[in-house]
Amino acid sequence: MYSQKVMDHFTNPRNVGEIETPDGVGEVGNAKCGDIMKIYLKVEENVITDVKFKTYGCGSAIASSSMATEMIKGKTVEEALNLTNKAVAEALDGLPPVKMHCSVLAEQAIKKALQDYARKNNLDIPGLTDIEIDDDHDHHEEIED
Amino acid sequence: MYSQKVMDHFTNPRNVGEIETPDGVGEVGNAKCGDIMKIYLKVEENVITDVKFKTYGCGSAIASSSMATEMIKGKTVEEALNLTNKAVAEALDGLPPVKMHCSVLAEQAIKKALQDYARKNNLDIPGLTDIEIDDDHDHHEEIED
Amino acid sequence: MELNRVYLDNAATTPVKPEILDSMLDFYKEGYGNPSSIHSFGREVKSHIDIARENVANLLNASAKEIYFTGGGSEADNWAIKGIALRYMNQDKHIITTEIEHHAVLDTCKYLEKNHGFKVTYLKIKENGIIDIEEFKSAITKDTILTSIMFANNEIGTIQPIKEIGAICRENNIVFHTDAVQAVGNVHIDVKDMNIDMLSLSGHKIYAPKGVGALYIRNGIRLDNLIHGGGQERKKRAGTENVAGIVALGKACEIANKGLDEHISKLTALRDDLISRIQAVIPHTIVTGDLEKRLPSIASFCFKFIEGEALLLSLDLVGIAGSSGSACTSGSLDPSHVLMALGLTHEVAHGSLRLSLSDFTTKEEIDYVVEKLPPIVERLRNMSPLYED
Amino acid sequence: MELNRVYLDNAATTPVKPEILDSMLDFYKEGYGNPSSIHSFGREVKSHIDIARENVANLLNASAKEIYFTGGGSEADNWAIKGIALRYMNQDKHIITTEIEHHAVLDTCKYLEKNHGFKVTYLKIKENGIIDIEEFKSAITKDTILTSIMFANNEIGTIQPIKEIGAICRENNIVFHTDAVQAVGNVHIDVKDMNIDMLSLSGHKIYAPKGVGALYIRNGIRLDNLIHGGGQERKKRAGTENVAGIVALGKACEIANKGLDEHISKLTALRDDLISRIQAVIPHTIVTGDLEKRLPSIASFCFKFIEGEALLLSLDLVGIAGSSGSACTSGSLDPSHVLMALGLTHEVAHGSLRLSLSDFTTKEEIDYVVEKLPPIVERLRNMSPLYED
Ligand SMILES: Cc1ncc(COP(=O)(O)O)c(C=O)c1O
Ligand SMILES: Cc1ncc(COP(=O)(O)O)c(C=O)c1O
Ligand code: FES
Ligand code: FES
Repeated sequence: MYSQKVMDHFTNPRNVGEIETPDGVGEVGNAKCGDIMKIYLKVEENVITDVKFKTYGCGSAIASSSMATEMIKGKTVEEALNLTNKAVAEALDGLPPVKMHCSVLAEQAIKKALQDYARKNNLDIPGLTDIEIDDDHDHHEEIED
Repeated sequence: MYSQKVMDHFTNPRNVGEIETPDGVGEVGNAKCGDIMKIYLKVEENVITDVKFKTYGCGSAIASSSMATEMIKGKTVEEALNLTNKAVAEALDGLPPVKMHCSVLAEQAIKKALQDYARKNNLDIPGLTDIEIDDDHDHHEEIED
Repeated sequence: MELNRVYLDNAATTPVKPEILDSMLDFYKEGYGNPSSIHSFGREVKSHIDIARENVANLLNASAKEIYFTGGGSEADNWAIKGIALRYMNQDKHIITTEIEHHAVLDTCKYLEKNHGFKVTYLKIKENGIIDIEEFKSAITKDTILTSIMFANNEIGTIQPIKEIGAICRENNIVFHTDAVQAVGNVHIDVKDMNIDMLSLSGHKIYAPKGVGALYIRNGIRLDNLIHGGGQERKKRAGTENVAGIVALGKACEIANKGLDEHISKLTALRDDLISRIQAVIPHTIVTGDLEKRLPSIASFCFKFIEGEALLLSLDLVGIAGSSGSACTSGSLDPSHVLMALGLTHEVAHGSLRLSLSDFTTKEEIDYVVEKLPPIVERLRNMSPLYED
Repeated sequence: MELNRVYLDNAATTPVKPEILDSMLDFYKEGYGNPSSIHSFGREVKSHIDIARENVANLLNASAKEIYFTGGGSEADNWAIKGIALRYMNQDKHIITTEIEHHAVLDTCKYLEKNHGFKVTYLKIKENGIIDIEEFKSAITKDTILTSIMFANNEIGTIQPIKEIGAICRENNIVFHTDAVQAVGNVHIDVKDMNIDMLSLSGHKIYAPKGVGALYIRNGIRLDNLIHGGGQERKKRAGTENVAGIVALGKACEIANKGLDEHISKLTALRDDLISRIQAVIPHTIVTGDLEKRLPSIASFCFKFIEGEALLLSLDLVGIAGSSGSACTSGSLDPSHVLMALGLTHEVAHGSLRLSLSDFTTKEEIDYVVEKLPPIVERLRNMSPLYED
């Protein structure tokens, strides 16, 4: 079901944890849906120098968090802003269709953290304010014995 | 499905054929139902000296004809009259439930032949005239591939 | 020549081919879990079901997502018919079928008539066993929601004009279901070309085991579930999948697909040989059903003056397994509805014999039958009060 | 200690026992015909089906003629419920069931509500997973024709008061069906003593293969067929019999019957050991469902702050197969309806784990799980934003 990349990032997730005094924090998802992703950013001179995450969710949510944080580390705020869930999923060598939304969570958590960073610093980052965070899960059938 | 006795009487039926100048003939069943049994009797001094049958029907109808004719050969008319389908079936070591009516045919064919004999000879055999010949088949489900 | 067992009742059920049996055995072993489970045990199983689905689809020129596995041909027939009927029962209520369908179709239609107020037209067949297309056309009313006509008959092997029927149904916006349980693997089927909306098939007629089948449902056709519940078969047919059976069915379809032309030419030759030689040596013989539009696998006869069960029993004694639509095989009153629909008299219909061939059937076996059958028929005729030679 | 594979998902499906596999293999081989055929090939098969039927009946204290084979548990459930509903739909239309039924029951009831105008009462459960008998009694109306309440639940293993329910149904002239798919072979069942009118069971939960099951129908209960057609199963369930599957199911019931007391005491001990040790070493753990009125085979937990799929995946990596009612296993929104019916919060319900035991489960495997599970839970909790230690 999962690629080796997914399994690798699930078993050895990069950047797990919290940042004590973050420059931006973003949290998406909710416990009701079984997934919460929280991303902490350290930004220095428009560059993301450190990033950590905590995730409550399925294997692919954890792997997506790990991969997404890896992908924005050392990048500029604008580059991070351009990270799409597709790119995360591709970097993981793909995700099963029902699990694509887990990568969406990662994209959104990063955007939320960047919004938080922009708000705190009164920055006007082009293309940021008009992001709509859509928390909707896909609905899929319950499978049973 | 069938006992060895049934198979023996089916493969080597006794008394198959016709009698040229019979003293009594009885036919029961009809082609529509897939079974016709015809019994020919030779009677001398109230004793059945010869008996033959022809049967169009299933294996158990043929075996019943064979067994029933064996059972009345050399018997008196009254003894033959007392032959029941149960006795025929028992002599065959039993018949499957859906095939019991084949033994009924044999009983009835003999009775009809005896009736014919009695009529031809103007005899009044006690218990014979009030026999009801019931040609009904059992209805059973059609089984299919 | 003596042969131990000549099995010519393949239209009833085929033996499982060794390579098909092999393909399924693994799935009973430990470590193969429920295909809906997430762990690796379960995942592996899922992919095998997907492969099977592809193989079934390929044989019909369907796409894999149009194939739904069932517990057999009867379930597929019931699902197709009740699924449409119960879904549209508050709208229109007319169904067209034929007099010679398998009981899985016939009894389902009768049930809908009796318990749910449907009207059903049962088309007659001509004496060659095939429906009259004009009669079919004129049976169509504005209330007709479904036509269910079998691809090929199980007793006499006749093949209906499916492509024509399909075209007419499509024009008239009528859902077209065909029971192809006997046809699949024995003739070329192309659901697209033939405008088939739903098609039933069954594993145990094509060398897979009993208790597994499939319903092809054309993309876009909507019908009620027959079995509600878990999310299996994309929520259309609940129940933990008969994995081994499904894998076997897939394998069977793959094999059938590869060897179809060869299968057809080999069996057609054997069948024609059998039919013509039997006809030549046994007088008072009727070959039932069309000689051309017939499955390669089915030879069917009526021998006058004798009865089918006695015939089967005699054949069994020399190791030959066949079947008969005679009522005496089951102790019931009327011969099969198919033989009656052909317009045969009861008397003739009672003497029916079906010999059905498989990939395993050999020339030697046909020779054996041609040797053994005539004296058996002769012996029974000599016992019969109907026969005067 | 390292173990290769610890399969604790037996409530999903059991492996096939070697002796059961052996019992069925013959039936794929050549020479085993259609059980409805007259020749010797077919006759032999029939007698094996009869023996299987006896064995199933014996396990339930039913008589053989009350047992009908089906294509699995879901079909049995659908048949029982639709069979009664569609038969009496022109009279009364009220059905009672519970919130925690398997979807084979639940979705069937919903279908009848939505498409056929039935009224269905879904009984709630108490926090121990068991219905309130008084609530059941007061749900009964003069229109109630059917009660369908599961014997034991598949996710949390709780056993309902079947005998009491049966007595109440009998008093009120209501047909009582129970889905005993999980219970059969795991607890003592006596359909007579318990006043059960219909009971569903499935092969692949008791070491027989998937795709075969049975419905017990008490002598005298009348219901519509789900699958119409041929005369199999005394004309109540058409379709060529899944002979190998049926033989296997019979064998499985025979084995279960012989070893039932031993099975129960062995599994109960292992289960209790597992539950108590896990509870002792992993904080924030909830055992779902009643501790006493539960199947010997099912241990079920919720671990707070983590999510079930991640947990299953981690267990799979160390060779342990379990299952979870977490919605994330399937990418859907809500955790299973059973966990929700227990009154758990979404957050807690998402962290569910079911470990289900079989006759093959060993003390060593339990030890292995008790060793491996705590650090896995700990690791996931440490990644969770909900967890603060
Ligand atoms: C309680 C319960 N009912 C019904 C079923 C359905 O049985 P089957 O999978 O054989 O269709 C299952 C398991 O799958 C079950 O656990
Ligand atoms: C034409 C036809 N339809 C349907 C069926 C039923 O299929 P199954 O036996 O798999 O239920 C059969 C054979 O049994 C058949 O020959
Ligand atoms: S003669 Fe018809 S069943 Fe015996
Ligand atoms: S977090 Fe729920 S499916 Fe991934």
